[in-house]
Amino acid sequence: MSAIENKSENRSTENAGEGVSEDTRDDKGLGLGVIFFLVAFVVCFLSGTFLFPKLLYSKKEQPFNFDHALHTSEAGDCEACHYYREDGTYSGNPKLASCLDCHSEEPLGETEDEAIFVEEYVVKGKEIPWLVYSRQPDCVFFSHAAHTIKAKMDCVECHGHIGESTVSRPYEENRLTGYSRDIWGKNIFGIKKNSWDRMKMDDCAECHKERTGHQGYCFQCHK
Amino acid sequence: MKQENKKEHKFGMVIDLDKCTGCGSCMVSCMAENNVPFKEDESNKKDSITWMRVYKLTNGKDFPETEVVYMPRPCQHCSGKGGHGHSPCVSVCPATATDYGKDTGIVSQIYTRCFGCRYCMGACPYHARYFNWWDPKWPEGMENYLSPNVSPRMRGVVEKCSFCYHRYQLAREKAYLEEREEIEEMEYQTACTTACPAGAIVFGDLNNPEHEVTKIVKPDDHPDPRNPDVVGKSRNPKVFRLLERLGTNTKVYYLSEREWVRKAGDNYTEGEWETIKNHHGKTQISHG
Amino acid sequence: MDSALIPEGVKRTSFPKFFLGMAVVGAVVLWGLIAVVLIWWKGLNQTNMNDYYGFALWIWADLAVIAVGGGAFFTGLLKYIFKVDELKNIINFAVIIGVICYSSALFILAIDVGQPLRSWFIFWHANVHSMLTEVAFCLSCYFAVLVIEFIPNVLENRQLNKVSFFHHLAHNMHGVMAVFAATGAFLSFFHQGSLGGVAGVMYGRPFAFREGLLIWPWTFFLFTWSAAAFGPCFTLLVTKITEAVTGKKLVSDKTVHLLAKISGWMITTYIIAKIIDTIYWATVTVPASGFTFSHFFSNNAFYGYWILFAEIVLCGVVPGLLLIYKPTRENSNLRLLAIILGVIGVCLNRWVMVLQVMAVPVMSFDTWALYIPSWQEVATTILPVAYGIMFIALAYRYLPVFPQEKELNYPAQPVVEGE
Amino acid sequence: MKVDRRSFLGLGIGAVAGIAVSPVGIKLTDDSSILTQTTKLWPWALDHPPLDGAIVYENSVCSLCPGGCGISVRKIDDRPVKIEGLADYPINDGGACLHGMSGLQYLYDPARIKKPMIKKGDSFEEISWEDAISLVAGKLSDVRKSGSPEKLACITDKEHGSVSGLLQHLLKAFGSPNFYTMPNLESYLETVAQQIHGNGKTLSFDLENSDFVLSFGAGIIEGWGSPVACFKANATRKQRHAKLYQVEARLSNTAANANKWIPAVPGTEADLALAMCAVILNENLFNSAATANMYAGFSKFVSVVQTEYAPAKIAKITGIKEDDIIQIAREFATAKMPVAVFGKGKGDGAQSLKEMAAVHALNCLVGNVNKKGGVFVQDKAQYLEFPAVKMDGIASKGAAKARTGQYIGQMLDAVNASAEPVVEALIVYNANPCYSLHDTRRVKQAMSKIPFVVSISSFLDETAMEADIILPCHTFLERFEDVPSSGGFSKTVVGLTKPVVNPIFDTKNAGDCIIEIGKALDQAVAANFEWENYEDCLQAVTSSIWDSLSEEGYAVVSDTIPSGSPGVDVSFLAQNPATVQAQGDFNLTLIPVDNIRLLSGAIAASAFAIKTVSDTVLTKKETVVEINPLTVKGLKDKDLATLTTPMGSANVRVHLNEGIRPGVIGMVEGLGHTFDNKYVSNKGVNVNDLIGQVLEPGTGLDAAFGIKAKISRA
Repeated sequence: MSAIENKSENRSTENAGEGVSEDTRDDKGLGLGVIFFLVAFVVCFLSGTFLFPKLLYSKKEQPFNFDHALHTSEAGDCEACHYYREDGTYSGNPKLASCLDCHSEEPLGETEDEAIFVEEYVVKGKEIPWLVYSRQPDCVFFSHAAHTIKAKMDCVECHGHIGESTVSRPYEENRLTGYSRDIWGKNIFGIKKNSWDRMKMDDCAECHKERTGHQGYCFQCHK
Repeated sequence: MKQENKKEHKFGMVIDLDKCTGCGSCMVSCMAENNVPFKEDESNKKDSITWMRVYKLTNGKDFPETEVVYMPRPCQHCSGKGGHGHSPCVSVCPATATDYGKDTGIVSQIYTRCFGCRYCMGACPYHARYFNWWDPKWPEGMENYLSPNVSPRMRGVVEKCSFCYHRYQLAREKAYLEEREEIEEMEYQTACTTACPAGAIVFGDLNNPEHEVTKIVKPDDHPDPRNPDVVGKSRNPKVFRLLERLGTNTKVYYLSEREWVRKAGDNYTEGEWETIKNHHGKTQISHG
Repeated sequence: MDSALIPEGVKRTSFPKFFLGMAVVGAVVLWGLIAVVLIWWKGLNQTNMNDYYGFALWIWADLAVIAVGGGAFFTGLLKYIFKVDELKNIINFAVIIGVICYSSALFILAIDVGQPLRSWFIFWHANVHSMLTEVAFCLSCYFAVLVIEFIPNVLENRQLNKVSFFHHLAHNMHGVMAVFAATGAFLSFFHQGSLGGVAGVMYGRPFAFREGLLIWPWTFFLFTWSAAAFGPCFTLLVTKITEAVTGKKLVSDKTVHLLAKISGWMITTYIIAKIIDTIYWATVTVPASGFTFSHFFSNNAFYGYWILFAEIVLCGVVPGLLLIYKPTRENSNLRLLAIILGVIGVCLNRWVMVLQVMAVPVMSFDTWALYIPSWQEVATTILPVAYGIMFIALAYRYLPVFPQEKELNYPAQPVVEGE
Repeated sequence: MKVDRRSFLGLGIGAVAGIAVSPVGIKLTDDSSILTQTTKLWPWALDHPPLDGAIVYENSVCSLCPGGCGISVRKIDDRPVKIEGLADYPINDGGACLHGMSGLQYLYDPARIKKPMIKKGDSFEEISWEDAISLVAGKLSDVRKSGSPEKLACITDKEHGSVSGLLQHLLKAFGSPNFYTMPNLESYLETVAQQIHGNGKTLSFDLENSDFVLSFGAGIIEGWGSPVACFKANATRKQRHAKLYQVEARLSNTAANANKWIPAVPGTEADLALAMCAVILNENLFNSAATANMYAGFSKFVSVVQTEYAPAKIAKITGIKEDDIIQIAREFATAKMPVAVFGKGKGDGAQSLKEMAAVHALNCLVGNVNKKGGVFVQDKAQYLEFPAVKMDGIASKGAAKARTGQYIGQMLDAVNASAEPVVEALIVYNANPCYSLHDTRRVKQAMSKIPFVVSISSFLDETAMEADIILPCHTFLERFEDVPSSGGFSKTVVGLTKPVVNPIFDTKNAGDCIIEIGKALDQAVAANFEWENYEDCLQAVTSSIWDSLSEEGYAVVSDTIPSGSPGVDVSFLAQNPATVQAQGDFNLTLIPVDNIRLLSGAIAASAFAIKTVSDTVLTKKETVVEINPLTVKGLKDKDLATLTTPMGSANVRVHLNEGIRPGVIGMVEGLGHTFDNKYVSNKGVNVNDLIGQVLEPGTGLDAAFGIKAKISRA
């Protein structure tokens, strides 16, 4: 490569004078360049932070509004509806049959939501297609019993204060993955303040590491 | 709170080859339990996914001295050299799609993490790992029988026997609900074990002296003086493991009264078997 | 037609002739690409691989191209670190061969995985204990280094070099090339080694398994060493072929002899180590797991002692000796024989360490697993060869690859522009 | 403001840097990582992951084979996902065979018939149930009106059970004696019991207690009898120190698992058994109390056996050494609880009465009859109480006529032999004669000669394809049915099959099909079908055990050792009936091989079961035959060969195997199906295409144990 190196060296010495004049031009250009840099930086950073999540997630409304606060005051704690089956598995969202333990074709209230519930679901005998905020990917096995019974954790630790809510917030679906926004968390940077702000694997591992001394093995949560 | 992983299990099985009839119930039970797909031609056994495969071994003698034995082969759930969890397959996976659960001794396989490099298959001398060469497809409607407890796999990933880990999970769910510390021996049994009409498979926790499998195998937890890589060698002279000498430290043991069967479990140089065959674990236990 | 792009002071063949040649090779590339599309679209069932033979033809090709591409790092190491200045005459070409080999290797890895869209999980979810992770990291990094090493040569294209920015960039990059060469050598040491480690750590496969030093089995060191030894053979062989095709002398005998001599000594020392390794493995490692040496070479239709003899004696000892002995080294026919044997030898070694490993039965009741690749596998394995030819042809035509070309071919003549 | 190159550069770098420090990169990378793991994008995954729900278990009884195992069906909400053996069930106690466990595949089988179908030309067209039933009733009425009600025939799998009972009820009311069953172990046991112990008797074997089982080819772990019960009995042998000796020309799983393999020449089992009788008699090893019971033909039997079946002579015929014959006979006679078992393979193929009687003679001689670990002679299980049939004149006249043939084979032969239709209409239920009987061409020919064939079937199998009308019925997971244990199991247990899932297609219970046909016939017949539906009928006819059936899921009809020593009549053997020879004059003998992983009866093996079949049995689309390396020179393992018998020839692969007698070719049963299920059909050849029927002189049984054959490189 030395031949080329020699050639290059020759040329750079030839052009030495030109280089100086270029430098003087650079100053002005650089100033403008910095402004452009800053503008582009700010615009891109802001759109990446604020516009991007809007594009990434689509908002979906629940079939009708569900008042958790009202239900907990009437029916009792979370387990009244989100109970364990006899075999220890967790029942998840109640089926229509559970609702009918209290509800019937006679509306229990005068809200529009109660009307939808009765007309669309109770009368037609159709299950309510709730959109589950905390639904984990299909490959995940999650034992509620291990957490709330064995480890005596409170529902709030992972689910936050949803039990006190009076309105169902819109369900945000990730357009790419199809999963709920609650998994990554509301904060697009992935920063969490509360234990229930995020539900990703790293969050599980972090808590496990802290409380059991080990982040856990694959099969503990994957199937 | 640091209690979850306090108790270490070491799940394993012993298969009585004298009882095994080669009926194939274990294979089908496994396939039905674990959503194993099937395709039009499954006669090429080198691309046919059977987590549990039943091999047919012969003693190589001429008619009418020929003898045959059937050997069911699930994943051997190797605990690796010295029993430290470095199974041949686990340590080679570049993407951490498989690990060795030190709480159970079970080697996992995470299909969504696997990207199909097949290095683990090359590393496994038991051919216990299978690759999805084709899209798994079920005839119309048949996907209705798929179980939600085991993820169906997609094309291009490796799968293998999990010792029906989901059954362990379900057993634990019940124990949690009933606020029991431990699950009972019979609460967690693999699908092949419960299916075997001959009762040839015994499954349980090799760390629990009360479990039947431990009583039969009598594993010696000290390293084998002849080969320090080997731990958990059986003290039962009728029990052997496949390729034990490689130091894979499998947790699937085999039992046979027939010497030629026990010899077929491993490789021996000429004349070596005679010197090695009576060597069983550190402490010899007299056996009726 | 394209005369403005052709380096100053050298002649190149006419464009139509060049184009025709490229079209022929391009057809082979196209055939390979069709196979690639089939494999990506329909999956690896397009190959004849199976659960016994999970590594197949193209993984061998992958290892082989990386081994023969080892000329790039070793020549770079000698030139920039050990300051063997004579090698400046062949370093450009060595780098080009390296770029071809490593891009091919990465490409093969991309078609080999069952879930290509997840192949980046090797970085995203890396398992640092896996030799393959080490391979992937070092391979990608080293490929980046090779590209950086290649850039100055590209920028020296007659037209590009007119742009003063590129001109300066090329110049400055030359200045720091030693840093990259050192990085490249370091990375190469690891990925060549970890490719050896891939086989050597498989303790479930007694044919591949080797004891070693700390976490590295002996194959780790043998692979690095053999790549350094046989890589230059391949560089010399490709140079020879290019010279034959172009009908020009491109690298001076002095440079060739020097590289051949270094290669010869490397081969000889490597083969001694390999023989020791083989003897130790055959007499200590193998019997410890109950196998006999003959088990690996009998009872099947293909693998016999011949492959061992071919790899170690015919394609190892012989080329080594031919290249260290000055009269045979400087005899162009014998030297050519030696470098051909050497290239075959290292390819055979990679074959044995990948494909024979899969073929040998381990359980006493298992049988040999032999396999014949499908056309898709053959096409995708030939693809890099055709791609390499195109790459070299383009580089040779448009870049000043061989610094000595002018002085060796047009010593007294005035500069004539190519057509 | 002058925008130059540097400004652009600044803009570019700024944009990149802005994006880089924004969460876009990390978020998109993470999402891409998840995306590539989901099933969203790619054709290579399921559209939807299986839905989760509450796990529930429902118990039922498997009726895929006569075994009658209890099953536990695991469901996720309403969706069955797994079938397993039912713990504590008196037959199988938790174990299950591979066919039962693949049961869910039958629900969604591609060959299932989704609606009633009628044949139009060469294909089938869907019709409504109403039309189908009235059409069948119309055709049957025509037969009855013609004055020859006996020209309605019926083929089913077995004689027992209420659906079979309904068919017999229908025939009787209609006026036809032509009820036929496919060959099955239960009927063979009854035939032997009837021959030796008198009418209305049947046999069973106490395998779980016997300390010496001498099996003459009975595939105790090949699916013989009640398969899982046999597996269990065999598995406890090790603890009980009980022995199993297997007489069989090839090393079957049973022979491999046995303590001794006695590879007798196929077709000489009767000779071997009688030679052993000779040894026992010569050496006074028989039980004198037992021989005192032999009221007919005993002395003649003794002299025939001693003169014609001397061990030295039989050694030459059977290929078993004289010393071995004597030794085995002694071991058998001196064992505490010996039992000799007959019924080659699964026991539902061709059998010779001479062979079965000869084997049972061993039991009678050593006297282990109605004793623990021996053979039980008892009355046929009668738990069904059908109301007496009200027959009109036509019915009485027709029913009194002679049957068209003694067994199904002769009936089909009569159809083929006659120019006039001797059978005008045929109902087939739960039987696949076009596949399972020897010489299937003959069976299909007979089917095509019968003007009106009704198939009540869940699957469009070989026989359904020959039918004129198909009434699709529920699979065992969708229906009620009583399942009596059979096939030599020592207890008599009746299980209740219950629907565990709503019918997937527009199908009916077979019992309902029959009742509806009965109701639609003329009043004289219809008067016999007053049940509302099959469930109503089932409850009525099983009223004696219904409480137990509906509460426990099963009823044990008898589980004790029958008392008394039944009389023994050996006059049949005393006549020294001729031994059946294989048809043809080639040098080799082709024998069918029963494999537990395949099914050869009414139901074909499932996709899962086929998947487990070894590559030494099926390779791609070729059946692999077993032959000893000494049998044919020049044939190599895996060679493609042509196998020729007097019935035809087929291309097969060769598996050289030391586990088979030289001169014998073993070919598996259960392959070569031709219906529309690519996972199961068009694989290999049906061995019944290559073997012809050979009637045993005097008994009329198809006793073709094999056929002469030759094989050469293709």
